[in-house]
Amino acid sequence: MPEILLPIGPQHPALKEPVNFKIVVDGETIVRLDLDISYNHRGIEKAAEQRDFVRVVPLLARVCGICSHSHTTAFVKGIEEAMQLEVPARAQYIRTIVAELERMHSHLLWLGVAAHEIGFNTLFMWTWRDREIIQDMLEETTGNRVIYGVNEVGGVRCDLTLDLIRASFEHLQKLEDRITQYVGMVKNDETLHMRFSGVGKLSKADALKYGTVGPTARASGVDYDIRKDDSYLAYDEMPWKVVTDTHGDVFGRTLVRIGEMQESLTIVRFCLENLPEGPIAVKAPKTAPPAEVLSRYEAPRGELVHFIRTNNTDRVERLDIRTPTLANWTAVAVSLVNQNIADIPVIVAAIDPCLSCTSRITLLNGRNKKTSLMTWDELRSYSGEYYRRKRCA
Amino acid sequence: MPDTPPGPSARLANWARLKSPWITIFNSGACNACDIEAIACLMPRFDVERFGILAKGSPRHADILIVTGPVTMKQASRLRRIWEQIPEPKYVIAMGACGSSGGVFCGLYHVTDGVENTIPVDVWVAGCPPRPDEIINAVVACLNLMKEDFTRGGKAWRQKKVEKTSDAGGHSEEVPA
Amino acid sequence: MTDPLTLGSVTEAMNGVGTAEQVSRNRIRIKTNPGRLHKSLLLAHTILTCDHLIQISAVDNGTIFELIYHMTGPHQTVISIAVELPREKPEVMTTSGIMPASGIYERQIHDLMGIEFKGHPGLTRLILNEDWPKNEYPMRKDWKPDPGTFYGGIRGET
Amino acid sequence: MMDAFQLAVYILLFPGFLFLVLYAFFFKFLDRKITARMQNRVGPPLLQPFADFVKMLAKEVINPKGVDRQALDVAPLLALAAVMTAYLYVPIIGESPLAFQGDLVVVLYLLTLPTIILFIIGWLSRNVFATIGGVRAVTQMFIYEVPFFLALITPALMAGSWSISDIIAWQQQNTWFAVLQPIGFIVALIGLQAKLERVPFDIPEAETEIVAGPWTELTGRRLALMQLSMNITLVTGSALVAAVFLGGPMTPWTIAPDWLSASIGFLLFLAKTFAILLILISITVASGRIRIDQLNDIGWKYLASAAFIQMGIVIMMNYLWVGA
Repeated sequence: MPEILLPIGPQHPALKEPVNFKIVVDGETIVRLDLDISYNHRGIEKAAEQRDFVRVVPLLARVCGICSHSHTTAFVKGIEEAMQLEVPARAQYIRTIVAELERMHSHLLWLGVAAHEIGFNTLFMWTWRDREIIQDMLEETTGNRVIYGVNEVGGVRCDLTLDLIRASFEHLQKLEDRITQYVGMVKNDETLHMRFSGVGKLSKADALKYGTVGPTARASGVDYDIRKDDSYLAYDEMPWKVVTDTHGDVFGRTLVRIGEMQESLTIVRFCLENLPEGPIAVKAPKTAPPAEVLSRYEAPRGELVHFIRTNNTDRVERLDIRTPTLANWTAVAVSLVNQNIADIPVIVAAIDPCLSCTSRITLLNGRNKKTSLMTWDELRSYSGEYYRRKRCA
Repeated sequence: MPDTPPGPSARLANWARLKSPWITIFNSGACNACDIEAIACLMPRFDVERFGILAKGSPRHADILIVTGPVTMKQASRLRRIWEQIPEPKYVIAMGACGSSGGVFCGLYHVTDGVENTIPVDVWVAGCPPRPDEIINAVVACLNLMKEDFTRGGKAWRQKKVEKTSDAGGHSEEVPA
Repeated sequence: MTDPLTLGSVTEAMNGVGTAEQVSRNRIRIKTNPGRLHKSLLLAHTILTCDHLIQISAVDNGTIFELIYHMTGPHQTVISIAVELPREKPEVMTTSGIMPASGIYERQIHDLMGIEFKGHPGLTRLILNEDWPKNEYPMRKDWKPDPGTFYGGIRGET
Repeated sequence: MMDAFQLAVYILLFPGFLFLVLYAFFFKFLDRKITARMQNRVGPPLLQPFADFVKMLAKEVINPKGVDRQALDVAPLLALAAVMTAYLYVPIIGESPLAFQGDLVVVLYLLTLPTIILFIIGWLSRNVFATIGGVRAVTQMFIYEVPFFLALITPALMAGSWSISDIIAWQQQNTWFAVLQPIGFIVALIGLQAKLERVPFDIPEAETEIVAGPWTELTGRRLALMQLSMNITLVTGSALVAAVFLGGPMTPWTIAPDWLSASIGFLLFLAKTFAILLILISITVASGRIRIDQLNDIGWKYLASAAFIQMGIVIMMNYLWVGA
């Protein structure tokens, strides 16, 4: 079979960011590839420079709907550091609870998506069913299912009442039973093993070299976890451990994520049991003194970095966001070469973005092993012409 | 459309159309929140398959296009193409604040502010993100529109809005009934 | 996790290449110039065992461009190596040769800020759409969208 | 035998095409409903597959650039005709009026046609995903078809006839082939699953990899007819496996009036096809999709050798027991 250019993306049946892979395949094997991740660029960093701190927080919640708490926490953490603001302990605990709930919901979502990528729809349905437990907890606490808007500069917006805490324990118990069930499922299911083991392997040296973060790095044995290394919120006040694995493949990443869900359960329980009394927010000044802060945060997908520079005004001079997906991208590109196209979704999903698959405009020029691609202009004129013709016919 | 009342076969086709709306979800630069809520509709808690709604990967198989996100400049042409790929009769739901107007991203340098600047929209859903209940409600509203369109013989009766946007710089592609 | 680095050890390692200052509890900022960037990165990588490139931040403060390479390692102290580039000719040697992870950040900065990374193997468009005009960099402070220019979307509209 | 009128009723109404199409819709409904229930969902209403079919018939047909319209129009019809014809040879309420020596081979041959037509559609669609899906469909066919054939032909060896009716008659006298040849039965079920392109063998239409494979460019009535023919393949395949391994519609003892025997046979047919559908659904629900190279491994290493072993055992049994 000649080499075929297979564009994957930017639209996908499952979900998440539109991404485009221009993949050259020979038969079913990937020869080389190029990534295009620009579909979602909205210009948030520019907008963040033009809005004041109060308005930037909700904007950043919408960088990504799945880790909205991560982005806002990373930002308010950085601004509070620049303002040298002491945040009440209760606020830190509530932020931690929401952060860990978000991590669990994101990992469950990921497990479902990974199962969906290999066509295992039952697991997909079940994990998303159990995700609803977390969504209920979040909705009871914060009033929204997905973008919670808990954070503000100086603290949090909503408090936990005793009733809520009591209800949360019941939810957590249910969730723990289900997660234990998934641990068994992942470890014992034959098809999961066949599709995940040995796929997208990344050695520890490579994981460091390509700058991977989060579960991807931890599955390769790199024990970097910002919650331990550069502790923030309330993480240094409770017992928990960093989950690592040595498989280095998609299966290892699955195990790491499942282990992290169990750790998150412990953290949330601890926080709910030891929630300190006191106010939930302090009044923040309008402006921030000149400072340069690198705010690191362990988002569900890995290390999230907000580089913030303030300049005595009520706006940031520069906000540079480095998302975990961008850091993991290079490793994906490297580990995809020489793999089977059937493994693309699994490998790419394993770092937890989602790729998409419906761009359907390519022409293949089979004979001389040359690939050709219609440019968008050609395409546009073609489609216009085509629809004119069709309407006449 | 003829003035005579629709025959039994047309009525059967319309009944079937109302009973089996297949959707395609297109992320035109959204923050994923709308997407995961739309996917959550397919899941056991909400399970839209009981209304015959199926999510399809190929736009060729879809009846309703759900567009999330403020339509980034790069996605605009793709969105138009996906929309062109859907066979008639097709309906578009603009989902969330971003899909309706651009939301928090309104006016940024890389977005085109809302779905209706690119393709004609039939139903708008408010919320950031809308709850799954509201998404189901939007699909039901879309089905009601289909029914209404069927009795009135096409989409022309509510085309005013599309023409207005086309005057204001929106595209003027008329949707054949 | 090993012991955090101290300002003294960093100054010693960076001897003559750049000046170090402690900016926060576990972050040390090193100021250097474009010519010594490579050397300082290599020193950080080898002597200070920084094996993880966190981010390359690009800042435009209105008069000058600043590139800040944030690195860390098992000691979990962030080493930020900062260089300043003139606005007229923002050029620097690529670091993707010594740190493959930096390739994608450099592409992003090239797209948004217009900083040229010499020797980069594939400095192509990453973030902006394909219709975006050349030589327009939205993250520069003085950039304003020009109503007459076509930036993207569907041609002939908006 | 029947007269012409009876034959026409048999072919066109009951248990022929009309019943077949309705039963295929009902079967699809059962399939989706039970899957949904197993996934903790409510599932679609009863008329859902019918509504889907009518809706697709009424939708616009889009011809991608450069495709051969006529070929794309004809291909689904060919697939439909092939599987409908195959169905007529499978006994439903007693011996099929069209039965002849060797109809088993004809049915098996006709059942492979939808896959080949999917490949052709994929190739004609001028779309990478469809092309790759088509190539995958054909690759998969080469893998599962051999064990599937072997598994279904082995009962014929034992019964000493290539006619499905004779095989059923043999089972009526002795016992089910599912009991005598358990390995063959399992291989046949897995082969059927692969033929129907259901999880874990939905490689040709893997949604997350290649959108919908050969189906990607199908629209309107083409999609409707192609899906209908896949549903009918589900019915025909289940009926065939039920006939060859589970004794088909024949009761183990003879019942006096013909109409009673036929009705009971019909009920048996429904029950047995339903049982096979249940097995297929359980496999689907409890597994993920495997890769084509893994299928290759499984198909040739395990399925084919299992089918060969079964055949060897049967030849030995024939020699020692039946032949004696």
